[in-house]
Amino acid sequence: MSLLKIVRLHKDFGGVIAINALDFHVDEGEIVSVIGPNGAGKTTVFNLITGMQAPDSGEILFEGETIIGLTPDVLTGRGIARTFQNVRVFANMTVLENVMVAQHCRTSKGAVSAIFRTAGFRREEEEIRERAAEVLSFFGTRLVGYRFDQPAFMLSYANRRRLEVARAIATQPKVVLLDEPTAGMNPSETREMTELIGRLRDDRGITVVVIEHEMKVVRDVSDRVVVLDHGEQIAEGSYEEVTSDENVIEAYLGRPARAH
Amino acid sequence: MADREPVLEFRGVNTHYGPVHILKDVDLKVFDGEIVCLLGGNASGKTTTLKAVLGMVIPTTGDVLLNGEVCSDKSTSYRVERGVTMVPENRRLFKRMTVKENLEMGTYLRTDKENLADDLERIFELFPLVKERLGQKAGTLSGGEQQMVAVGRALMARPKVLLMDEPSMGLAPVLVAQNFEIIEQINEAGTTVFVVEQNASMALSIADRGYVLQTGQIVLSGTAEDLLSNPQMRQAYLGEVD
Amino acid sequence: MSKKMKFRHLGVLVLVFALIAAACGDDDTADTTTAATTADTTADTTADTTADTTADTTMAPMAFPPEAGAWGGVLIAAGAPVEIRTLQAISESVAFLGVDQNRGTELALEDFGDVLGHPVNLGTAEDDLCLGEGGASGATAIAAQEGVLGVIGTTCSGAAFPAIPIFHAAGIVLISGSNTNATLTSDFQGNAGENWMNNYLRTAHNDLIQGAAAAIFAYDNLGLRKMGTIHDGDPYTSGLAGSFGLTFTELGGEIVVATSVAKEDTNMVPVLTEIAAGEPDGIYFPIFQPAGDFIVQQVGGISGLEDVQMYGADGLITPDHFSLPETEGVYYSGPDLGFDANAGFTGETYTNLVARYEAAYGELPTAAFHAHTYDATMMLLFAIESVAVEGPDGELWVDRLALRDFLYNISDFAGVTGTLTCDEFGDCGGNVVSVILNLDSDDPQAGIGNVVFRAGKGAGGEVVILPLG
Amino acid sequence: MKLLKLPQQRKRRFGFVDSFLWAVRIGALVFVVVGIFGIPGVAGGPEGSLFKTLSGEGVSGEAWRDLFISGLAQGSMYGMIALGYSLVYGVLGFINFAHGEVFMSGALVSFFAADAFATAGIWESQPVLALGFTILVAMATSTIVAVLTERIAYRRLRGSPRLIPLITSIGMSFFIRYTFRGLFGDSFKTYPAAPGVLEGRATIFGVEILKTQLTVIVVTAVSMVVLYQFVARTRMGRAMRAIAEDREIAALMGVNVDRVISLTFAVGGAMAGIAGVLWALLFRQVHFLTGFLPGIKGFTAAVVGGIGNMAGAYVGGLAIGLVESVGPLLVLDGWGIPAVSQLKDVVAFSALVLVLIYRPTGLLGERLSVEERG
Amino acid sequence: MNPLAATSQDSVRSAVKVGLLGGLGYIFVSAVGMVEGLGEKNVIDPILSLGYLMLIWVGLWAGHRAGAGALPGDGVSVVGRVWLGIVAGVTGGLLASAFLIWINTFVVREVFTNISPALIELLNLRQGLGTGVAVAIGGGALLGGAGAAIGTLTPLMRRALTGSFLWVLIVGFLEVILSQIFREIDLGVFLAFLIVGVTSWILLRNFGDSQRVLLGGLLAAFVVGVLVSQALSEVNLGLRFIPDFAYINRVGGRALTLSAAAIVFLVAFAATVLFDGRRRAMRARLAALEPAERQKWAFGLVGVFVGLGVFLPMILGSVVNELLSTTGLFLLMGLGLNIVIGYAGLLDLGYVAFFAVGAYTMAILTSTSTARNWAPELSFWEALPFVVLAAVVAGILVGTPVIRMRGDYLAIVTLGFGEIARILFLSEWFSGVTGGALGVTKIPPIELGFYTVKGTDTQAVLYLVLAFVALAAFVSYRLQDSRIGRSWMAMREDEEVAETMGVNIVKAKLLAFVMGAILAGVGGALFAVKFGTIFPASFSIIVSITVLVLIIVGGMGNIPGVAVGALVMIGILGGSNSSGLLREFAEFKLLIYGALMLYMMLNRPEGLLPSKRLARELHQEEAVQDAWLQGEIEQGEED
Repeated sequence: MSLLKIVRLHKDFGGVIAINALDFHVDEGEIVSVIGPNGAGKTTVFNLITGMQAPDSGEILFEGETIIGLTPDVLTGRGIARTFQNVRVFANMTVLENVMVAQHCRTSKGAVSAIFRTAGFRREEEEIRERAAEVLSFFGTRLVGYRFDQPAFMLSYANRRRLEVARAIATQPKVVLLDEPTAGMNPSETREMTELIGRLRDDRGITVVVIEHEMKVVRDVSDRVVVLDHGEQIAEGSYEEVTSDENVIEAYLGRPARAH
Repeated sequence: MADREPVLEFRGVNTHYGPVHILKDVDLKVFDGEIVCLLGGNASGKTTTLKAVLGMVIPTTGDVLLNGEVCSDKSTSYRVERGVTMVPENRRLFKRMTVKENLEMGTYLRTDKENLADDLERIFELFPLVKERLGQKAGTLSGGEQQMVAVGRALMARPKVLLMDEPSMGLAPVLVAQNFEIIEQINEAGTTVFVVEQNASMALSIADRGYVLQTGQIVLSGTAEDLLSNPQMRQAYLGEVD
Repeated sequence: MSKKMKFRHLGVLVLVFALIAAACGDDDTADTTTAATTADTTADTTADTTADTTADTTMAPMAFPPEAGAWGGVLIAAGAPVEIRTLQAISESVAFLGVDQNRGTELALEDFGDVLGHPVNLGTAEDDLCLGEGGASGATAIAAQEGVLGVIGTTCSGAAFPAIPIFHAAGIVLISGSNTNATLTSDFQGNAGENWMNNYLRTAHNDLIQGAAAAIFAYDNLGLRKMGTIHDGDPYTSGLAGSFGLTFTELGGEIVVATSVAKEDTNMVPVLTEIAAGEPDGIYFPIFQPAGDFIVQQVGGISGLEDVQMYGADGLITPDHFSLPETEGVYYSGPDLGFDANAGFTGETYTNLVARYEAAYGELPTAAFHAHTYDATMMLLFAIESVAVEGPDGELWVDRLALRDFLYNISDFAGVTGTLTCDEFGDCGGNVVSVILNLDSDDPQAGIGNVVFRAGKGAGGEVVILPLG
Repeated sequence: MKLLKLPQQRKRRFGFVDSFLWAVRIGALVFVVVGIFGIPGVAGGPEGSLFKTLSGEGVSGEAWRDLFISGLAQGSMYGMIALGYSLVYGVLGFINFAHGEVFMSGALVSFFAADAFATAGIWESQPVLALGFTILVAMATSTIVAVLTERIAYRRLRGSPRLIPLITSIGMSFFIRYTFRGLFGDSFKTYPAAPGVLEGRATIFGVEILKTQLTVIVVTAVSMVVLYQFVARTRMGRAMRAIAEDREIAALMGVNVDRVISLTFAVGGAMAGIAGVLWALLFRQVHFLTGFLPGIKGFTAAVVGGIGNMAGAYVGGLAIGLVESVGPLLVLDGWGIPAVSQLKDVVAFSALVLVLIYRPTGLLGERLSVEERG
Repeated sequence: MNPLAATSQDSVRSAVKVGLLGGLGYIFVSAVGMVEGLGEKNVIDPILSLGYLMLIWVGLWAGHRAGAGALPGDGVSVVGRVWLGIVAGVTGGLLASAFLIWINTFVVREVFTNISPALIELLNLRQGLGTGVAVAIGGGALLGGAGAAIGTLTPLMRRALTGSFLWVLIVGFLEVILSQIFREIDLGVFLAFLIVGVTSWILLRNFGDSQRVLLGGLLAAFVVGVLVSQALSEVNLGLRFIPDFAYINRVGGRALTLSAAAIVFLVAFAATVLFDGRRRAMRARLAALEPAERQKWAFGLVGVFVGLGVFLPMILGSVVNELLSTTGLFLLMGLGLNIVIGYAGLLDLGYVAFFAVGAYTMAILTSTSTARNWAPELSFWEALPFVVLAAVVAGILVGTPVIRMRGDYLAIVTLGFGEIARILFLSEWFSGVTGGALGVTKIPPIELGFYTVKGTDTQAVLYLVLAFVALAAFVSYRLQDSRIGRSWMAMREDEEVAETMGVNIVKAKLLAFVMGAILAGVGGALFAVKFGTIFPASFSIIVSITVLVLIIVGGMGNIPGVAVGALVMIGILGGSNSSGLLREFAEFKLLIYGALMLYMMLNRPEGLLPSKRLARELHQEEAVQDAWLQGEIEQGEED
């Protein structure tokens, strides 16, 4: 059964069609790349899946149930997490706090227990802290130690991207949607991130959907590639299949020589 | 080449951001008719260099020269008037204005209103699609179209030097390719282009010469061919593992 | 004593230092300031004497000072001033009321002169802000100062509520020239008001009188049968409009619309239209400036209200308002101001007082209550003088309870506002209300003096109509 | 169908907030409709203001007309003030709370000009000249105050978190207000009555209108059209819009950002200055607190119309003016609520809340600056 | 030799500029009426009135700025700097003279009401225009020079000099309060203070490591202190000779005598010079401690301060107590608004509505006035749960419609709600319940069982208010550092992202509104009891703004910051509806308010006592620079 299934999804913005009769699915344990020209509706698909926008018609099924109309926080609770194209970490919160917040829907203690600092509350705080530290250690030494208490705005660009991924993982998702995780990274950082995406699935069993422009990354991580153009799916298949598809070359890749 | 006057020149430019020394003794020259690229990773000082060209950052020491004139502490508009303009990263059109108004914004400082129609024609020649979209709000255009308008807007200023900030950043391969084609076209039409880019292989494929910036210093420079074959370059910036 | 001597020596030493400091400043500054005020001489003497006499009191062996009453007493050293204070609304939009009253107090001080050879000190004027908060904090600040015998204030009844108990706890009497809220004293039927305390008195009238008298005039004299009323959300205007309505209805009239504006309102068309819908014969609007100005200015433009009789109240009895052409033909109820010929305690006539007011402050009185406050101050000073016991060395002893009792028993006290007699709940004012008619906006003073109706309090608390003049 | 769709509103499962908002929407609608028409046939229930008018006991037809027109006049001035908020918000992305004081400054200072004209008799003999000059004085004062405000306080705060300029503008508002109080005193300045030519009523399309109100409506409408043309057509106007969208890129086009932002404040100030004189013409009393409430209403109007949107400011101003003039009698009176005029601000602010619940970006939609888009 | 020769033209030019500004300052304080308005209040008798002080201040400031404005490269000497100060002073004096000549020649009072004959007299020193001009220029030069000279002193001397001068002013200014304190202080409190102070000093020195001993000892000392203070509360300490000596009583107000002023100055000066080194050493030693060690010390010190603080209201006298309890009420609101804005980032400008709801609920349920016989006459404690309930309902009613509104929309809508609430409380419509314009009177005092807290009993009210403030601060602290606090913070940073991280925005926002409403509501309830009467006028929009201002001036997001803000803006300056310590400035309060807000926002936007987070946020650039310098950012550029 598909973990995530999108059926005839449609969305327009004031007459401009963003997503048109889109069908695609993601199976459990897959890494799926979504590629397509700018403005093809890739990020919109993410927004629709995470409940940040509502589709005009169509259906999104997660673990076989419709999730249309659910709010993002509920969906996070169900196990969908994401990162953002333009890095949206909580800049004025510390690295650790960023990741601690992400466990909000996995924890439950309310105002009263917080005020009285009940035993349950203290235990839960301890757990949150430990889990946050654990998730951050996923990136080796890059985000640990003294960085825990550093505000996120002091991180370098690449580290902010990493923190965003860590934050997504900390929600304990079943599927994580990564929006251009390597944008703006240099070749070595890109390599590192590529490897990490693989480990997300292999070590943690998280299904991954990734939007990417860097074809090298797409090649290295994807089990399957979905190509969108003008809100429609124009091709789907393995990297090789897709990159040799005429439509894809026409709409996205351009002259083959350009795509490494 | 030495006898030619550079249209854009940095002479020992140092910039500081508070106590932080960003650009360190940067020297570079861009001659008329060239495509020159400035390569560097994140936070290498590329953006600061651009800001220094445009007068958004004033060098603490050293000079920025435009057409041989020292412009180090001149305002942005002064420099724009003297023929520098930029196509910003991510296009950044005025989305609520029409395409036409966007193009007109490019002529903000020009006084030779009589030539505007010709210039507009020139843009249409370059990008026939733009003509069709003239009355449309810029925000409604597709990514590729927006890129054309952004370049068109810059060209309307009749720049001597066109600065391109990260023309490949976050773009689909086909758009990246289109972008670099446009750059070549513009250059062929006589405009000097200064490309600031992280994607070294792409940039060097069209450039005449290149500089490599690393933590505020020029560490390599030379013709595109030289740079492409430089082993250090290949490893650090072209992403080749071996 | 030796300790004090030590201080003296030190004092001399540092005086040298201070003089050098002063010399560094401008010589002129120092000279002129001292020369211009007579304070320096008093200051010097008090500096020498205060410490001594205080020391004396603690060891005083015999009859002077006498034993203090339940509220304690105040010993005033020879030459030291008698301390009284003011607590009025002197900032923001109601400043014109409070400042006017403070001027009344200052003029009274001038007229009364020294109390048994002691000057009278007003200290820092406190601000009641026309709010409970201001009343409380001002009262606290005053009560904290030593030897304050009485306070003139407050401007607003709202400020008086929390202030009265504070003064009560300190044994200080509070006399207001402009509080009119009925619950502060009594209902005239022998029942104490809810907020009455026995340290409170006033020379202003009681709302019950004005509202009732104004209604009687409207019904009987003007022959109005259907009235609209407007207040502005202020407790004073709201209470007045309310008591007007009550009497007017009792008389057989009808309040067709009882409505209100906000103090900041400028566009009065909606409120006037609302009233016009009730087709009234007249509109009673006992509010303040500028809202009152806007109402008279805009009423002419409202269809249905062309012939309506406008009728304001004391908040608008100002030269400013009366100089608006639109106020011609408008009636105003208010405390009786027909006291031009009245002579106060010191024989000063009101006419003369106004002239001095204008000379001193560069403008005509900005409100009506300076006269009441003048009388209130006079009453207080007279009472202090009457109950004070003089000591052997020029000291004064004032028993607070005696002072209170004296004030509560004042009768037939000649004031510029008329003859004052305090009742058992502290209402001292003549409680004479008049209605005036403005006829000529070019001569606002004449308008203010044009009394067409007078009424006062009868023996049983009822309203009795008084002869004009 | 399309119209019913709420822009940018996410379609969600019907949660607490949705039920609440729908309850408010429906409740408000019922309240308004019943207030206007009453419940026919139900004796003792709300009568309905319209029904009352028809049965001859409520507000007369003429009175409705007067209310409507005075609301329009009041609203025109709100619109003029709203414009200053909207322009600044569009360009700098913060609420300039001191704008109410800019309005006040013009009204207050121009009093001295008007007073001088009145004393010299020019006010009556040359009303157009005198009025024109008075307006010029007001415009100049307000413009100077607005530009100085920007120069002294706001310029240094560009790019700081939004709360900072907001608080600064509140501080500025206090400072200007009490400086003016200190300089010119706290008495009410009574403007000379409108010159003879503006007395009484004129008839336009068969409707009688007080000439002063007509003047206000016409002058504001003309000013708005002129300003709109300026912003839409001229190079400077384009620069203003460009800065509103993306300050950095505008600078890149050679726009002198500082100068254009000053110009924006100047334009907003000038409009407020005109509004100040018109205000004085209608109400004739100005003092240092005059700016406070109109300032808040102006801002409300800007939001109701769609902040950052020039036409929206004007429309919002008219809407707020009308609602607070007509609303209390039209809706509340029908319910038999006493002293409805007292509640006109309640009606105005409730209208604001309702507009934002129905249309979260205001009547004509917002136009936000680059910071907003985040 | 021309001492200016060594200075560059730029320095001179900037000195002239500063001088002109100073001149404008002279004109400003004169024309807005400060000089005359404050002219009567003497601080030091007879040489210094507040009015002149304003002018002196302007001159010193200009000189100081001009001196400090000398370019570092100039190598300007002391003499050079003083000369620059004099240049500025003379320039300012010339401008001031022009003003003087103008107002002496023309009668401008018709327009500028505060340029009265009395002011002209004051400025001319009652000697005619010539003297006025001479003094303006001469005094300008003198003050300018002095101001610049102060700038050339060593920091210690400068601090000592200005500090001592400030002390003289403070002592002169606080005549009423200080007199009352000295007059009324009783032996019991004095001893209690002594006992707690000395005991805690000994404890901290010797048993700093053992929290248990420390706590036990402090508690014991505290209990003994309370017993002693109660036992000896009737015995006056007999310090009244101090105010009798220090102040001179003259018609127009009491002022500091010259000799007392000199003593205060000398003592303060000596104290600064003598103890400055020690204080610094202490601070350095504290800073050098291990974090755990420092925490212990901090713990101990907090204990001491609390212990001493408990006795403070017994000493401070009614005026300060009254001010502090008003401050406390605003602080309660501030803490609530701090949750709403500081933590959750919801810009609420109608916050006073909740305060009003609390006050009215308490008033209506408890009032014994006959005007409302229909209402129950509950006690404070019985009514308090209803106050909380009403606040919760109000929080939800206001919170829900605005859940989906962004920053400034939220601001105007909440502002609207605030006005709606006030007008409804005022309206005829609801006057049956709320009393309309006539308010609610006769709200009874609070029965504690063993004591009745009357509104007039400032000391008891203060204790009560402080207890509630402590509770509110405690709740705030606990919430801030919890899952909920973090979710608020995340929401403040980026609402959308917070939602995708699993934060339920609706719940989080409503909770913030409700918590804020409860704190304000309880504040309102105390307000009602304290004054015994309430009127709608107390709940105007300006209160909302005052609270907003105090948390921002104090330091948003930081509880001690909010407290400092409340102290400065309410306690010292006085709020919109209350007078502060500086009562003499009442007329210019809001002008000063405005100026202070401008100054703060332009120069110290993070507030007086900022939270680390906010300070970081506002000084991000500097933080990033530091990070770069420390190699924290790998390749480190700001882009």
